[in-house]
Amino acid sequence: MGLEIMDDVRKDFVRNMLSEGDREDGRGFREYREISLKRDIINKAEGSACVKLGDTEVLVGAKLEVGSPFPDSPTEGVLITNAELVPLASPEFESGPPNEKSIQLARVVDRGIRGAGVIDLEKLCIEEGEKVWILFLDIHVLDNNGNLIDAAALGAIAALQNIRVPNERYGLTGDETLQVHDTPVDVTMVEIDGTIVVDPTCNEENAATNRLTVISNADGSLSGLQKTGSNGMKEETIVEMVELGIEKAGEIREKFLKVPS
Amino acid sequence: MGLEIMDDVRKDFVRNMLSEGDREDGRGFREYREISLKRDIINKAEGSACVKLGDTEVLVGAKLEVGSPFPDSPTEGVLITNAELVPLASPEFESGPPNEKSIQLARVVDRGIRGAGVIDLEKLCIEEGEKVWILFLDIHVLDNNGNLIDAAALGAIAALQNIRVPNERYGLTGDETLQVHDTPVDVTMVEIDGTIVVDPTCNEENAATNRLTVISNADGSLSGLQKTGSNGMKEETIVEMVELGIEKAGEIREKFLKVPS
Amino acid sequence: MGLEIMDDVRKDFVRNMLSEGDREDGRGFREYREISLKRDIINKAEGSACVKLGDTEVLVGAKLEVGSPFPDSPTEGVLITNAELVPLASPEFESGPPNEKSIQLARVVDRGIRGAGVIDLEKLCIEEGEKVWILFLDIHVLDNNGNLIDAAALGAIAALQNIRVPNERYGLTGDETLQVHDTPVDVTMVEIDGTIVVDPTCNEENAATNRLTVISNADGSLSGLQKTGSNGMKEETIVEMVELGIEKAGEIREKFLKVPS
Amino acid sequence: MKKEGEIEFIKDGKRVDGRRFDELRNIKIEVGVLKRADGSCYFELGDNKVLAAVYGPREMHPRHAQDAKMAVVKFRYNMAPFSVDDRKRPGPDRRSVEISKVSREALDPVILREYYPKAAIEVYVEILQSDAGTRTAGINAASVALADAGVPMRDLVSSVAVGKVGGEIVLDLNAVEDNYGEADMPIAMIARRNTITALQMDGNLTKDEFEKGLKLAMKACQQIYELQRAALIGRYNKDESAKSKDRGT
Amino acid sequence: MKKEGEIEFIKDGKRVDGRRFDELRNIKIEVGVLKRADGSCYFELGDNKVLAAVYGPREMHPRHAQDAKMAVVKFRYNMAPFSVDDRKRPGPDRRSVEISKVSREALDPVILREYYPKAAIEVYVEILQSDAGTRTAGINAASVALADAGVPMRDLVSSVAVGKVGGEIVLDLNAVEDNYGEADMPIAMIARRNTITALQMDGNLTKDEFEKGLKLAMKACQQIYELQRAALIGRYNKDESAKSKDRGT
Amino acid sequence: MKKEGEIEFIKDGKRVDGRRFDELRNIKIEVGVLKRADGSCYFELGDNKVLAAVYGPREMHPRHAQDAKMAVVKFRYNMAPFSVDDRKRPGPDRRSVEISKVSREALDPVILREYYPKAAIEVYVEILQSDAGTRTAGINAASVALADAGVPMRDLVSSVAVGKVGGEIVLDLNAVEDNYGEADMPIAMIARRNTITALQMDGNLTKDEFEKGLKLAMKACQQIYELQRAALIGRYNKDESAKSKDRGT
Repeated sequence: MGLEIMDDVRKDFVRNMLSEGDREDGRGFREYREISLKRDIINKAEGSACVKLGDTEVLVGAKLEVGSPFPDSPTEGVLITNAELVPLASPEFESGPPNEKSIQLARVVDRGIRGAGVIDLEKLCIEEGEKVWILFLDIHVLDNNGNLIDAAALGAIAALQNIRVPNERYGLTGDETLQVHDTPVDVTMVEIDGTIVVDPTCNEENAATNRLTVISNADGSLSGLQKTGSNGMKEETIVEMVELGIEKAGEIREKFLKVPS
Repeated sequence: MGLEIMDDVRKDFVRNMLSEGDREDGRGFREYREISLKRDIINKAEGSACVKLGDTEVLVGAKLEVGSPFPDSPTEGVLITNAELVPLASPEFESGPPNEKSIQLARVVDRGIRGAGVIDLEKLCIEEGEKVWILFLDIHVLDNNGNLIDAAALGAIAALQNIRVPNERYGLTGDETLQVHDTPVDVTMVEIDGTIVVDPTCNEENAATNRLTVISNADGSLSGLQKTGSNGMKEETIVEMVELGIEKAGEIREKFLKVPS
Repeated sequence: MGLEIMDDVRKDFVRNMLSEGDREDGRGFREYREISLKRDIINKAEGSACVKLGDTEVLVGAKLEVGSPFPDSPTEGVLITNAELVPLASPEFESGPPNEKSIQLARVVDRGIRGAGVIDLEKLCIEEGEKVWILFLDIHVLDNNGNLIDAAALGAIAALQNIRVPNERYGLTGDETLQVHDTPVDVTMVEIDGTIVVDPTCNEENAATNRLTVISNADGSLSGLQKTGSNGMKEETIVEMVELGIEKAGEIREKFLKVPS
Repeated sequence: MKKEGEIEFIKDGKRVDGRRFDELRNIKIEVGVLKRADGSCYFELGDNKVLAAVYGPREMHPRHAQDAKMAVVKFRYNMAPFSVDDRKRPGPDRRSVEISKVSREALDPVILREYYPKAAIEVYVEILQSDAGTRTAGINAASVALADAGVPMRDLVSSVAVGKVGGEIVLDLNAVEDNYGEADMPIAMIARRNTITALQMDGNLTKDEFEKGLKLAMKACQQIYELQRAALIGRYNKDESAKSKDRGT
Repeated sequence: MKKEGEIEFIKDGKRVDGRRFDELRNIKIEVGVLKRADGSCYFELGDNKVLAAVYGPREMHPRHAQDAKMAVVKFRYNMAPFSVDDRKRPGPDRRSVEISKVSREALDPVILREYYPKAAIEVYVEILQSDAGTRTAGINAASVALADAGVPMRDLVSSVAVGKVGGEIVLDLNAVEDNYGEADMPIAMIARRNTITALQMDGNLTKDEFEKGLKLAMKACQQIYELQRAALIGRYNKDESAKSKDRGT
Repeated sequence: MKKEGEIEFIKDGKRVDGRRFDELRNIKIEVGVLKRADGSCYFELGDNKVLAAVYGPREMHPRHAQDAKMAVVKFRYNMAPFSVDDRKRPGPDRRSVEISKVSREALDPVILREYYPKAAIEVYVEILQSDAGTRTAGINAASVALADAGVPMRDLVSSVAVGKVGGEIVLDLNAVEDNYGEADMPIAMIARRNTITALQMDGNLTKDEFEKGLKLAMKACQQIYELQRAALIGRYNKDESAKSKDRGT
């Protein structure tokens, strides 16, 4: 009970600050926390990246294994995106099989990658119908202080960008870089009492009436959308968020993701 | 606690009516509820049937996939019968893996089909030791108002009767009808205070001291029996139920299952 | 609560007896309970043994199946050691998947076998990279009155010693005996208030501050160690236990395991 | 989304199944089709066949998941094994877990959850036959089943997908359009309030296409709302002898 | 049930293992063989080796599964991985779940469950070696173990299977007869009351064969009952020093 | 342990990575690296990268697992899927379950568990990159994280492995030495008390080699202890503005 009261207190705190034009960490409404991106930090992974979004920290590792294609796409490799919300990262996370939060996280990130055609799965085919590369993209959350999706998606693209395909380990010729064809960026915004703020903290997520993730590409098109939360949104708010999302994605892309030539 | 009392009240209600020669829905003791059987209603399934037994409704779908035979029967296809008691169908059903009720339902239906030699599994062999048809028979309960076994078993035979083997989808020649060699019918009876009634409702199942399912074939022979419930039965009662089961099965077969020529 | 008090009472009882130089069953501190070992008692198993250690009873069965080798050891068969703490064997055991107790039991026994090179896994290769023998060693605990590890490990070696490889069942030529190259023996000791006793009963295990299993081979070398329990130990105690473990292992080996020539 | 390639999605201004760009598939709604459930609805959308049942408000298990302030809505989207081309293994997979979450959140805004603190309102959707659009059909069915169960609601929720095929923004994708088209965007809304309660998109759309699609979907939700409403009215005008209201039996 | 074919089941009026049609396999019963269990029994039926243990009455977990009026009986039939030709993966499969249910219902009628409201009486059967008939051996063993545990019972339950092989109705099928015969029908009964507490059949039988088989099984249950009774009497006449009754240790 | 064979483990008195027999790999310790956890530590041991977090003391769930006399320590050792050469499937396997048990028992002796009856103290160790010795790195990290969380402790626990390669007893095996060496023996100890809290061994050692290895490991634990202590002192001397102590946020 005591905990529930604290929950309400924190929500009110966030709302009151916003109504006075302020956020709990002093940011502007459309300002991201400081972003830090480190690549290639796990030498056991074929590609990896660690993203800090303020105090939120997410590690993404990519592994490649040789396996069988799906029967209905014999000429394509397989991309499997997985997220683990390990209890190390938050007092609210529990050990156990994937739940709806970790599944949604993985699927939204995955959707952006597919929608933007980041990876040409046909390039991951080794032998039609027999052998293909299975690309595992594992999102490992280390510290959850809000907005996991944006951190995970940025880490995912960065990890994909530094993959070397380990052909030689599997007796194939010559390791090679994986080609990355686009750089989708996820931008998550919440609506709190009619105000839109980007890159929400945990407290802002809890206080939010709505949350929308907008995934957009280098050319400004969309490769994914996901609304979450138990409230309705107006058309105008959504359209505004989509515009804002595309704009912020451009800033992040510019700064952290070299556009593939 | 309130619920338990209601349970007792309902049991007493059923017993009192029976002692006066009556059933809650006005049927005779040896009378089935109205049966409706619709075939071929799911176009994604290779065979399907929907059975209504009064307000009980069960949907059965058959799917065929190409797979490997069991090592100890390299010349035989595989029949897998599965039942899902989805929570949509009853306030007592819960989400989750199969429990003893759904397993028993699937296994009793399966046993009748095997005992009667309904399917010649050797006919489902494509290439000895390598490729066979896996026939999945999925029992999907939609509304449980008692006597799921009889509804499911009738739906299973009807679904088998309209299977077309999708040879062409798997690059084999010519789709063909699956041959069905017998028409076992499950007849379930309960004993309530010494009275035998067929096709029990949920309330009758709960009030029953005993339940027996008698599975019999076109030639009047038995292809399965299953007693359930935590009370003992007399030999005479069982023998009487077996006779009655064979008789009722004949009536249902006559009306709903064209005897294979 | 009542149960917890009984727990304390029993611990005090054990401690008081030990402080007077006595054990609950009258044994000397370095004395095993009566050991009985029966071999080849399950004819469905390729090898089996039943060990009684006083009232503790463990059945070990070995099964051989043809399967695929691990990709990184294409010329080796596979040894899988598994333990089931079935609820039949103790009021404290529960149905369900392996827990940390059963996993530790299996892994400690397994480690001794591997460390001592009991089985030459290369001998279990049938066809390099394709077909090998999978050797399942299943520890089935029947009655837990303490010191399961020693009973299970003795049963495991005895079961391995009477394996016949069922070549003919798999169309290979001539059944043959599996060669067993060493006879590791597990000796478990506990420390209770500074006193070391071997082969602890359940009550002694519960009263113990520490437990150490010492696995040693025919040549007196060690092939495994495992400390369990939530207390620290002094170096001297460990060294003393290791010496004592080697000594007791020799006695058991002499009596129950014919040394391979 | 995937390989467009050879398929000729648009011919003479019509789609592969002959529909106009802004045309829904056939919809059939039956209310109160199940006896045991407190409310139920059978919904057909083209070749999709979907059944929804509602139980509750009733006691929430497990207790530690109760909400002291309002009812918890449980939503389970489940595909029958025979509802798809390749048999689906029973039990939840990642896709159905996500759809269940999105669908629950689509309905939450209209349910007067605060009337039933600590309770559970359980919504079960079974996909009996699938042909693209099952999640929208499920939300539509569930919304009607909630009303049939007498769960107090602010309004109905209506749902439909739009997408892009052959370069055109079209309404309510069928299976071919969904599998080989360029984008799919399901939405749910409270039609009478123009309030969007679910929005997902995958594939690729320009911002303008997105806005065009959103408007198209919102308009179609109004149509669906009218059908849902008509089905509920039909249900309560008809003689109810077929379905006894004493749920205790 | 399966392919009969070549096997010559009956030769000179005898079965493949030399038994008469109405002859049981060898039975060996030992009572109180386990120290930790409150009651236990080792049962051999031909090549079947079965162990049963009983715990309780004790507190029922989880609490919501308690019955306010009577004890709940839990029954777990489990095969050791090495008990069969091809290693059995540990853990319950569909077959063992069904056998556990049927076995529990076979024993329920004789246990005075109403003496222990809210309690659990737990019965564990381990199949150490299997050769057809394990469920009947398990019920026989469990019945004796319940008596050994001092659980109040109306009477013992005895169990056996009959079947059809080579056209004949025979008692207590062995593995060859079970695998390649035409029908298998396990029953359980309270022998002294001629009350049947379990009945299953699979394969194919005419009504007359069924009735003949039922009588054959019922007669054999009387024999088994006498052996169970003798084992229990032997147990309590013998000096019990070997098994201390203070279960607390 | 496995096939030694061709590898030349020792050359000119040095090991494959140039270390002396009694030389540790590089160690890097960072304290308080996570915001949400009550205490945390990042630990590098050669190429091993390990993160530990501590939560609690807080309420123990489920309740029936509470200990009325003292806090229960939960320990979960988990490998990230990308931490090893072949991707590790998420979720606990048998190896990680055993390591979690051994690690918990290594730490139990120093935690003043009796201060917090009924509570849980939760320790989570994530292996981000693995190169032999992860369990010892995890125990070292967890010990520091417990101190960082302010959990009352008698002292720190330090951990290291010794092993046998090329016939020599060496300290702190790397991956090649671990995979192809003759023995591996991880220990944990309360360095300042010379008290051993964890001890495992696999492979093959003579009694003398064991004793030599034990002494070598104990000595190295003293070194590690000094590094752990220095990291904790560094942490508390530094301006703590970077990590607000109000955990409620």
